[in-house]
Amino acid sequence: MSLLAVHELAAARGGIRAVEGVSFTLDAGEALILRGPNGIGKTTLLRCVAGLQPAVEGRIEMAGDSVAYAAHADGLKAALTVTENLRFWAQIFGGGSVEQALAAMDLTALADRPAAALSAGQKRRLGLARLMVTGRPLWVLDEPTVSLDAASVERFAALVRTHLAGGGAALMATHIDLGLQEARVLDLTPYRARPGRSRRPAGFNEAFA
Amino acid sequence: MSLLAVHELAAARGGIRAVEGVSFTLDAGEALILRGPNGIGKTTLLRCVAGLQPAVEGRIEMAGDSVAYAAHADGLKAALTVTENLRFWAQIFGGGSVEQALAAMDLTALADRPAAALSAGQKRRLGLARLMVTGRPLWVLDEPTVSLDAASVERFAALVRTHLAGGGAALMATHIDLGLQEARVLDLTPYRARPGRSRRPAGFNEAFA
Amino acid sequence: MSIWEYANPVKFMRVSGAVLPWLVIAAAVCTIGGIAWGFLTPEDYKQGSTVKIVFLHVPAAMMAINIWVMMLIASLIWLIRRHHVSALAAKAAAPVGAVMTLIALATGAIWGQPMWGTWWEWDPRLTSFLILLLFYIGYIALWSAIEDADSAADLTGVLCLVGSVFALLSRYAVLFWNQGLHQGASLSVAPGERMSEVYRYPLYLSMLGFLLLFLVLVLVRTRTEIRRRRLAALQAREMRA
Amino acid sequence: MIDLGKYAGTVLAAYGVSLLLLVGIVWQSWAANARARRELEKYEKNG
Amino acid sequence: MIVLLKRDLALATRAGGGFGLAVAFFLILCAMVPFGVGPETSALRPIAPGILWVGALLSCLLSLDRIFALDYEDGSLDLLATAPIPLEGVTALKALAHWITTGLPLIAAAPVFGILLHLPGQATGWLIASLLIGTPALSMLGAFGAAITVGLRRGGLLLSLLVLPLYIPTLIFGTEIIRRGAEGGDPTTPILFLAGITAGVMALVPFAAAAALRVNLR
Amino acid sequence: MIVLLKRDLALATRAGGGFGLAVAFFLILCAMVPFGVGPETSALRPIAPGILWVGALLSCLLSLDRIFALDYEDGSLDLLATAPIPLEGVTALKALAHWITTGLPLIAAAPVFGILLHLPGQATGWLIASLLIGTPALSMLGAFGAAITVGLRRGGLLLSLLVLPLYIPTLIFGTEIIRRGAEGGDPTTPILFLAGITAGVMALVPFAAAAALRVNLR
Ligand code: HEM
Ligand SMILES: Nc1ncnc2c1ncn2[C@@H]1O[C@H](COP(=O)(O)OP(=O)(O)OP(=O)(O)O)[C@@H](O)[C@H]1O
Ligand SMILES: Nc1ncnc2c1ncn2[C@@H]1O[C@H](COP(=O)(O)OP(=O)(O)OP(=O)(O)O)[C@@H](O)[C@H]1O
Ligand SMILES: [Mg+2]
Ligand SMILES: [Mg+2]
Repeated sequence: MSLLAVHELAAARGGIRAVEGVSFTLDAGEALILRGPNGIGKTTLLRCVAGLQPAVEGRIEMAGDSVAYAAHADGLKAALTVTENLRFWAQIFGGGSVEQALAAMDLTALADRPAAALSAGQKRRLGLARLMVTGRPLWVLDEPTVSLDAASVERFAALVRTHLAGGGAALMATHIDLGLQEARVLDLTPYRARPGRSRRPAGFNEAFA
Repeated sequence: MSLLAVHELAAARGGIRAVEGVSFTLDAGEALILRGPNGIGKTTLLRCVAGLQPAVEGRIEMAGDSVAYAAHADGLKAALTVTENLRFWAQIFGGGSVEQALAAMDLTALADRPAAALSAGQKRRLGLARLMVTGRPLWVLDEPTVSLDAASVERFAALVRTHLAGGGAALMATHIDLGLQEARVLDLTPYRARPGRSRRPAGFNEAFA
Repeated sequence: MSIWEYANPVKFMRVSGAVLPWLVIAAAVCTIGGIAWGFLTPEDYKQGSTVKIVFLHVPAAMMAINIWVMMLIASLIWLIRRHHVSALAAKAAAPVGAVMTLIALATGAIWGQPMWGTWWEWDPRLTSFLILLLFYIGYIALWSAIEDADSAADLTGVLCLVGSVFALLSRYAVLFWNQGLHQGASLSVAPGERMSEVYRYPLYLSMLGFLLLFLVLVLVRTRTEIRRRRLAALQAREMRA
Repeated sequence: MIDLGKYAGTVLAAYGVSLLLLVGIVWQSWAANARARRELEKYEKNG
Repeated sequence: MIVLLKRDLALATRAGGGFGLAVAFFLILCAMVPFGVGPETSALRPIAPGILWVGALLSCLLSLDRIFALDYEDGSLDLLATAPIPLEGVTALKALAHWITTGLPLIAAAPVFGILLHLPGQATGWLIASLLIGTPALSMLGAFGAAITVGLRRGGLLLSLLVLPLYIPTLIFGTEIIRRGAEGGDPTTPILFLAGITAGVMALVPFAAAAALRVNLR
Repeated sequence: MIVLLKRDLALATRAGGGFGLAVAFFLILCAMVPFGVGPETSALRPIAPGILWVGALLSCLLSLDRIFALDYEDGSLDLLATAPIPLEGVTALKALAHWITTGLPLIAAAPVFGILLHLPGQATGWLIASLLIGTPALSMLGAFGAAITVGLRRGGLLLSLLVLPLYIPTLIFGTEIIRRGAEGGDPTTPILFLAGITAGVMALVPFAAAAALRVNLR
C-alpha cells in the first residue's frame, strides 16, 4: 500500500483555490518534488497534506499520524539549547534518538548552545534534525534547503536517502536543486485553478467572485 | 564634486564590525553595485551611508539630505491606496510628481487600489516608485529587485538610467543581475573585518571578545 | 594613569580580582559586626526593643537611594564616554538596589506595626520608596528584555535618566498629595544628631558594612556580566566566521 | 539569650526578613559568578 | 504531554520569558489606585477586594498574548497541530502553564498588596481562596481570546476587549466571596458559583479555543 | 510635517486602525469597577475621580504600542528617519496623533462614564479640565516608552511597566484637581503643577524618545 494517495485535490488560500485536480501517490521509499512558479500553491498543497488546512475538494488517503511537517519557521525556541529543543520534539512525538539526529546534521558540537546563538543555516539544520526524532514515515518539507550552504545540502540529501531506505517517503516543494536525482518531480503549473463558478466555493472570495 | 565619498569606512552590526577599510566615491551619473556573500555586511554598509547607523571608523562625505533609502520593507500602509501612499512620501520629502512616478513603474492602473490588495511584486514596484517622489539625488537601494519579474526588472533599470542621466547617483546591494551593465561593481569580500583587538571597539561584542 | 583605564575589561578584571578578597573580608566584618552589635544594643525607653530595627532599616534606606544615584552616574558615563564596563556596572547594581529598597520597605512595614499600629501607611517617605522600587523593577526588566547588548545599554541608560527626573518629581508630587497625613514626627523619634552614642556607633558601623557589601556585590556582579558578555562575544564571532 | 521584651516577634521578623534578603542576593551573585566563570572556562578550553 | 507544560514553564522562567512582569504590573496597579482615590484607610479598605480582583484580572490580561503568539510566530504551533496530541489538550496545557506562571505568582503576591490597600486581615484568606478558585478560569478564557486573535498583529487591545466581558461573572463572584468573608457572612454560595464557572470553563472552553486555533492555522 | 499627522489620523480611523478600542476598554473598566467594589453610590462617589483617571490612563496605555510598532515593522520608520524632518518632530507628532485618536475620545467619554460612577455634577468640569491638561503628557511619555520597546516582540507588558511609574505625578495632580474642585476648594496649585509637568514633558521628552528610536533603528 502507498503511504500517501492524493485524488483530484483542490487546495485554497485566502478564500480562492490555488491548485485543483492534483493527483499522485507516494509509496514507501519514494520522494516526490513539487515545482512551479511563485504563488502557484505549493505551500498550500503541503499544508493540506499535513492536515493543517482542509482540502476544498478531493481526497487525501494516508494512515493517521504519519506526517512530519517542516516549513520555513522551524519551531525553535531561542532560549532553549539545541539539545533541549530537539528533546522536546522527540518527547512530543515519542520518536527517535536525539544524539543520532544531532550527529546526522553535524550539530553535536553545538549541542549546548542556545538556539538564539545559531546562525540561520545552523538553525535550519536543527529544524531538519527535528524530522528524525519524530519517527514519522512521511516527511512533508517546504523549501527545506533555504539558507543552507552546499555541504549542508549534501548532508540533507543523505538524510533523506537514509529515511527513504528505511521505508519512509518524502514530499518536498522547492525552487532549487536538492541533490536528489532519484526523486520524481511534479510540476504544479498545469493544475493552476481556473476561475469560474464552482459548485462549492472555497471561501468568501470565491463565493462572491 | 562627487555626490558621495566614503573613506576607510568600518561598519558594525550586533556589536562586531562586519566590513572595514571600505573606500569609494560616487559621482553624479554613476551607479555602484555592492556584491558579496550573505552576511558580509552590505545591508550594514548601506544603512551607514543612509545615516541610519553611525560609522565605527572612517568618514562619509556627502551633502546633507541627499539620500533616498529603500530596503526590503517598503514602508507601505496596507490601509492606504497606492496614490495616497505615494503622495504621503512626496509631501514628506517635498519632492516630485506622483503621477510621473506611477507611470514610470506602470502603476497607474492600480492607483486607487489599497496597498493591501497588491501582490508582492506590485508592492515592490510601489516601493521603487517612492524613490522618484523623494527628489533626492543619491539612491541607496538594498536588493531592489527582490520578487520582481523580468519585465519589472527592465523597468527598474530604465528608472535608474533616467535618474543617472538627470545627474543622480545610485548605490545598490544585490545578489542578482540588475540589468545595469554600465554600473561599477564593488565586491566587499576583501573588506571582511578581521577579528582582533581594536583600539576603539565597535560595541559590546568587540569590547569583550 | 587615568581613572578611565579601569573601563578596560581586562584591567578591570585584574584589579577587581585583586581587591575583592580584602573587600569581602572588610564587608563581612563590618556588616556582621554592625548588625550583631545593633542587635545587642539595650532597649530604648520609648520604642522598646524595636529600636534595634534601625540598624537594618536606615543603612538599607540610605543604600537604596545611593545605589540609584550610582546607577545614574554609571549610565551617564556610558552614554557620554562609551565605557562598556560602566554600563555593565549599572546593570549589576540594579538588583542590589532593589533588594536594599525591599529591606527598607520590609523593616519599615514590620516596624510600623507596633509603632503606628499599621503595616502600611501612605506616608510620603514610604510611598516614595515604593515608587523607587517600581523604577528599579522597570530598569531591571528592560535590561533583561533586550537581546542586543549595545541597544540594551543605551536604552536602559536613557530610561535611567528620564526615570531619575520622574522619581524626583514623584517625590514632590507625593509630598503634595499626602501632606495632611505626614508622619514626620513619629518617623524621627531618634534623629541622627540627637541619637545617643549607644545607638550611633553601631549604626555607623552597620552603614559602613552595607556600603562595603554593596561594593563587593557590584564588583562580583560586574565580573559576572563581563564573563557573560565575553562568552556571548566569542560565540558571536565564531558564528560570523 | 538577650530579652527582646514584648516586641520580640517584631524585631526577629525584621532581622529575619532582612538577613534572608541579604543572604539571597549574596548567594545569587556568587552562584551566577561561579557559573559564568565555569562556562567561560569551558568554552575557552574547547576552542 | 507533560513535556509541553515543562517546556512552557522553562521558557517563561528563562531570560526574556517575562516571568514576574505580571506581578510587577499588579504591584504598580495597586500602588496607583491610592494615588487616584486618596491615601485614607477609610477610602481604601472598602474598595480593596474589588481593586485587588480587578488588578489581578488586568495583570492576567496583559500577559495573555504570549500564550499562543510566540508559538505561532516561530512555527511551533504548526508542528504541535500535527503532533500526536489533541489540540484541545495543547490549549488546556498552555492555559495551565499561563496560570502557573501568572496566576500563581499573582495569588502569592496578593496578600502583600492587600496590606498596601488596607485589606482587613481576616479577608486575606478569602482573597487567596477566591483567587485560587477563580484565576484558572481567567487563564482558560484568556487562552480562548488569545487563540482567536493569534493571527493579528498588535491585537492586544482587541484581545482585552474580547476577553474582559467574559471575565465579568468570575469577577462578581470572586469579590463577593471576599466581601462576605470579610463581613463575617457565609461565602458558600459565591464559592460554589465561582467553582462552577471554573469547572465549566475548564471543561468546555478548550474545545472552542482549539477550534479557533485551527481556523487561524489554516 | 502636518502631512504625517494627517496620515496617522487617517490610518487610525480606517478599518483595522483600532480607533475607538480605547474608549471601549475605558467603558468596560468603568463598568467592571462597580462589580468589584459594589454598586452603592456611597461607595462609588468618593472613588470616582480616581477610577476615571486610572481608567483613562490604562486605556491610554494599552494603545501605546501602536505608536511606533506598526511603522517600525513595515519600514516606514527607517524612511522617516532619513526624511528631511527631525526625528524629534516625528515623535512629538506621533504622540500628538495618539492623543487626538485616544486622549480626546477618552475625554469626551469621561463625563458619561462619570455618571456611571456617580461622579458629583460639579466635578465633571474639573474632570474634563484635568484630563485636557494631563493627557497630552500621558501620550508623550507613552511615546517615549513605545520608542524604547519598539524593537521587542510582545513588549506590551514591559511597556506598561516602564511607563506607569512615569505617570504617577500626572495622576496625582490630575485627581487632586478634581477632588479639590468637587469639594469647592481651590485647584489652582495642582492645575499649575499639572500644566508645568505637561509643558516640561512636551518640551524635553521628544528628545529622549528620538534618541531611543535612533538606538532601535541602528
Ligand atoms: C515601609 C516603611 C518605611 C520606609 C520606606 C522608610 C524609609 C526611611 C528612609 C528613606 C529613611 C531615611 C534614611 C536616610 O536618609 O538615611 C528612614 C529613616 C528612619 N526611619 Fe523609616 N521608613 C519606613 C518605616 C519606618 C517606621 C515604621 C519607623 C518607626 C516608627 C521608621 C523609623 C525610622 C527612623 C528612626 C529613621 C532614622 C532617622 C531619620 O532619618 O529620621 N521608619 N526611613
Ligand atoms: N495569507 C494569505 N492570504 C491570502 N492569499 C494568500 C495568502 N498567502 C498566500 N496567498 C496566495 O495564495 C496563493 C498560493 O500561495 P502559496 O504560498 O501556496 O504559493 P507557493 O507555491 O508556495 O509560492 P512560493 O513559491 O512563493 O512559496 C498565492 O497566489 C498567494 O498570493
Ligand atoms: N540583528 C542582528 N544582530 C546581530 N548580528 C546581526 C544582526 N543582523 C545581522 N547581523 C550580522 O551582521 C552581519 C552583516 O549583516 P548584513 O545584513 O549587513 O549582511 P548582508 O551582506 O546584507 O547579507 P545578505 O546578503 O544576506 O543581505 C552578518 O554577519 C549578520 O550575521
Ligand atoms: Mg511556498
Ligand atoms: Mg542584506
